[in-house]
Amino acid sequence: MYTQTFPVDVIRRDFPILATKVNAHPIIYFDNAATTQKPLAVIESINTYYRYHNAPVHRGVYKLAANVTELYEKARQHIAQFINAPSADQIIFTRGATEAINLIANSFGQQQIAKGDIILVSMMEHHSNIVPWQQLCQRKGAILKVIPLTEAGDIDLQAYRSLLEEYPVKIVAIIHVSNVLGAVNPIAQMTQLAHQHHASIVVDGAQAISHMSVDMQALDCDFYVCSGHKIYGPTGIGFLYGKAALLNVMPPYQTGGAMIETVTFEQTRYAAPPQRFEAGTPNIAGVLGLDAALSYLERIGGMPSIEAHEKALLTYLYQKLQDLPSVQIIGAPAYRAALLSLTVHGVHPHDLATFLDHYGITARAGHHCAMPLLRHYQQVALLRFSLGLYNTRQEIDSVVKRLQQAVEELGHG
Amino acid sequence: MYTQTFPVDVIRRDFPILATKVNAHPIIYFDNAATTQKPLAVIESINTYYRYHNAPVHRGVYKLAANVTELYEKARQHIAQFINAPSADQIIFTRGATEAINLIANSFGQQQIAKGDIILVSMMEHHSNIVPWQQLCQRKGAILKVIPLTEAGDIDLQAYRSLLEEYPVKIVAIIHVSNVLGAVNPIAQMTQLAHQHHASIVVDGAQAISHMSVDMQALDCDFYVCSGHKIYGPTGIGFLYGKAALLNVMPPYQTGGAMIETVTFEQTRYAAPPQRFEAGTPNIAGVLGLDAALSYLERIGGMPSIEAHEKALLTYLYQKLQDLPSVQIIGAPAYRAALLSLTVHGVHPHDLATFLDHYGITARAGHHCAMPLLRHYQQVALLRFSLGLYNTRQEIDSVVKRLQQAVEELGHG
Amino acid sequence: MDETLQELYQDLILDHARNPRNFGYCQHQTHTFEAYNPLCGDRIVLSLQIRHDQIEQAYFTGEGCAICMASVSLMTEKITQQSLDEVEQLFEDFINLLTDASLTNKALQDCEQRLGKLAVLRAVQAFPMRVKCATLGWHALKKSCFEKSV
Amino acid sequence: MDETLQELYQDLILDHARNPRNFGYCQHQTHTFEAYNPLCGDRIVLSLQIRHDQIEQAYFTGEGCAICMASVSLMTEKITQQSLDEVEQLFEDFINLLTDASLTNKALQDCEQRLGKLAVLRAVQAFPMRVKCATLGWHALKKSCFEKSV
Ligand SMILES: Cc1ncc(COP(=O)(O)O)c(C=O)c1O
Ligand SMILES: Cc1ncc(COP(=O)(O)O)c(C=O)c1O
Repeated sequence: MYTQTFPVDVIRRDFPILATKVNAHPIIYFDNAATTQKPLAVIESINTYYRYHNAPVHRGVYKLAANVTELYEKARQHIAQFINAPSADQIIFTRGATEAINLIANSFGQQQIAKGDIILVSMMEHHSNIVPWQQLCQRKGAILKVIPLTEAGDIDLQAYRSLLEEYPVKIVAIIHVSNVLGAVNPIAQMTQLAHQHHASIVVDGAQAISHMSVDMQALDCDFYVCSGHKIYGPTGIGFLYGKAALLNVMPPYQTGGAMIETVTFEQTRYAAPPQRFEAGTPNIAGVLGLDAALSYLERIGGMPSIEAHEKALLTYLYQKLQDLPSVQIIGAPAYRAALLSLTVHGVHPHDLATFLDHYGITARAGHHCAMPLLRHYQQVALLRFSLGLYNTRQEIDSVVKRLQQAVEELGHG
Repeated sequence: MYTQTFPVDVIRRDFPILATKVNAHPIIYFDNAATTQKPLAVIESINTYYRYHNAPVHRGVYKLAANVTELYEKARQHIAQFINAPSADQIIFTRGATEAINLIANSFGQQQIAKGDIILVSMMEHHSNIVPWQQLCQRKGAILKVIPLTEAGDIDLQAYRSLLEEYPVKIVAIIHVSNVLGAVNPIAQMTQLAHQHHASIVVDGAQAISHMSVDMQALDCDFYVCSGHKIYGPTGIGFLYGKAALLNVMPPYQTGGAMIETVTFEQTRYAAPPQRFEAGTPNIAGVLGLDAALSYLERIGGMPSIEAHEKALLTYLYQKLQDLPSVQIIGAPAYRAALLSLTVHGVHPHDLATFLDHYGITARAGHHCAMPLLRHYQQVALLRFSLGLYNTRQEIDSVVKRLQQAVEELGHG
Repeated sequence: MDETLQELYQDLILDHARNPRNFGYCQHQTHTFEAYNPLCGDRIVLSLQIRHDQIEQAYFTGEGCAICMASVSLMTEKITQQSLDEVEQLFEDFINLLTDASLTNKALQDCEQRLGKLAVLRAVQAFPMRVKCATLGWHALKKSCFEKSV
Repeated sequence: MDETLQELYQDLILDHARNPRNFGYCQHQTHTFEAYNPLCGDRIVLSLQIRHDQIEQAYFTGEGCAICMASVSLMTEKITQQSLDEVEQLFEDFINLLTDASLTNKALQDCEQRLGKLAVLRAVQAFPMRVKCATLGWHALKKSCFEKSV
């Protein structure tokens, strides 16, 4: 029983929002892929920062500033260690995954891509891993090509291999875990193939890092991006990991204070990474809160035990949903992280979401910022259940029961 | 007496950090230009958001998401009203002033500037209002020219006029209040001149908005940028104001989710402003905290009374410093917001800062991200005192006393 | 289903959502507009035949949630054979009914009377995230009648 | 001045800061390096004459705070007439003294003994934001002796 190894009932007490109600029903939060809830440890770390430590980082010789700078750089080290990056200097703070991809596309991409080059994205990308590359292609006269999916909803590795062989691919931009299908992509293998063909690989880890251990040295990818708010941390903070050899020669993205060696009106000399890529005052409270989130995850047992707990939940949810004949789960990937999307015959996902919400169940309906993928499945909207570490079997029971009720009361007679 | 109209002793209790000590000395926070301290109202608003309201904005039909979206958009309206912008759609959230300027330079600037065009910046700009324009010039083959200062440290309006007349100036990028000199620049007048010569004007208001009322319709500038953490709000949030006619036709800056109408692999259609410029999940807690900060400022009497209080403090500080023969205050601008920088004969600013810090006084020493200005004054580092709404005459007394002690104990004999 | 939800998903609405009326295109279409809600993917194409400032026929196609489909289905029934002036009044009434919480009782009654069956959609007011669904077809109507022609 | 501060700003340090020794350039300079701390603007140009793996002369110019100036002034005195091996040992000792809080008493004593007068800068350990000031000249030394030549 998962409850023995993972004390979810105790853990739930760390999340104040889980004790609130919606329409007099206890909240059941199943939109963790959009954003996760925050443990008290995170909320308190922000509170403490503003109450006792607030000061600018990397400037100011006074103690308050020195203390904050130390906390800030320790957070960077913590993140590096959490994802097994070789060095903290390879972690760059951004607002989130979206900004991180934009940074890579506009610095590394701008530097590397020339007319006629090929950039590969997959059919299951989130808009944030499509549009920046599309724009780069437009600027450079490069070409965006799409890695197709198999029938089951996995990356078609055969097709991927062919694309790499056939075309001058320079960059592969790939989602680690699909925010719609839940599919876990074989990043290590895809990286190896990309590197064999002298392509770089940028991995969107926004949905992966909260569900499993990710290891930069094992994956060997060139870039990896994450959002803090999707891993139980604050909003407005995220980071990217990059290979040192690439970061060292990349031009800055945003420019301004803190990323500079010298400025004259004629010329500016930039600092080394990571500072080069962190112009202006950063989201300090966000960085410290993210640090606290990672500490919290470690304290409750670390990613392997969270993954085991969520895997058991997902299996349970999957089985219960399969008993509902009008429910169709989208895709059947080989490995799935704890989220899935579905349609219900005869009831629109938005009506389902409103119905469920009425009973305290927060689930997302829509295109999930993955319009091309939805078009591929000939859908305009899906209902998504995405689980987090604090979800329980009882919650799944309630959700499935309400879903069934919705089918009966809103569906075709 | 300012204490009668502005109850600073009561107000100080709203700032928990002001009750802390450094080396057993009560903290005297004189680095408000770097970042301001946060009132409880701001800290609590963040706390409340994460405890009870945390959800994604602009997506999700469920109630939690709807509530947050409403709070988020109300904050935008509040900001618009605070700076008298015609419409909330003209407020775009960014990480801070630095990102806001980068956005303008990379979207508007990229669109408007052609080879041979001139961009004007002043001699007193912060790096964040130099380097993005420098980069734009490099990309476009445009030319950066510098508006010089008068002897007193004001913008040389005569020279500004000549530059506008002589050159094809397309953009003027100007600081509203200098973060080194404290000089308040005549933005309305400079805007009028720029517009007469068909140039657009971008105003860096990072140091202005916490010290005085700013009114977009009175200033009539094309863009205005601010950082939340410098106006008693959270880190990681700021905003830009832009004229609607310009924003409406500007291309996006960062791309990804939330700023999109439709995405196919061939083409993307972008949403209208402000969404077009807010890709990805925003710093929601930051936005709500900034909203709370503005409410707080209004509650304690609004900007005019804060300005009056600070003006009285500045005058007092200025007079006391003038009694110290080895202190040289940099610049003597016509109007000065509540900050100034100085040198002390025979003692390096860093040693002064360490000395003062030892007695609980946090003041900044360095180049203040304004190397060109420091070079102009033939300095490599200055000591800066920047005041906030919670500072007092007694604090000034202590600071001046300690500064005098530093001169005696560290100075030449 | 509990009460508030029941009010939203009344039989009339579910019926129109399942069996939309006037689904298709006017044979002699004079005005059309496609309205799209990027947030949820609802998409409505309105097809009108307008003659002498009167809507002779009103059809629509598209896909969307029950609220969206029922609203536009009921709308097409209502506006057929109405003058553009009447249509403009209906548009205002409908928007007010869904978004203006400060309507006087009198104004509300007038609204509801003019809107007839459409008044059932008043329940959407309690679901602010769904107002856009209910008004999507109406915005298409406004655009096609008053801002744009084929 | 209270005690911790007094330790940092000892007379020896203030004296060297006010009257830096070996200020200028070697007449027969063989190695040089300019070190710069962008945070505070401190800038040190080290000028060395090295012969047969021995530092014959050490001069410097530049500007910086008292800690920076005193450290490099004392350093130039110390390294003159030292072999490069000895200089490398001094570099390590100095860095350890300022940054390694876990040194054993014995190691500390050895460090301090080798460093002589320079050991006064140990007080900088209590001021982490000033460590860079104290070590700026030393990094220039390392660069000029071991990584770069004129
Ligand atoms: C005048 C001025 N402009 C811009 C900035 C940059 O603000 P931020 O670091 O919050 O982006 C600052 C603050 O350092 C400033 O003083
Ligand atoms: C797979 C994936 N990538 C990227 C993002 C963008 O993350 P953010 O909005 O935090 O920048 C998301 C979240 O919406 C996502 O699910």
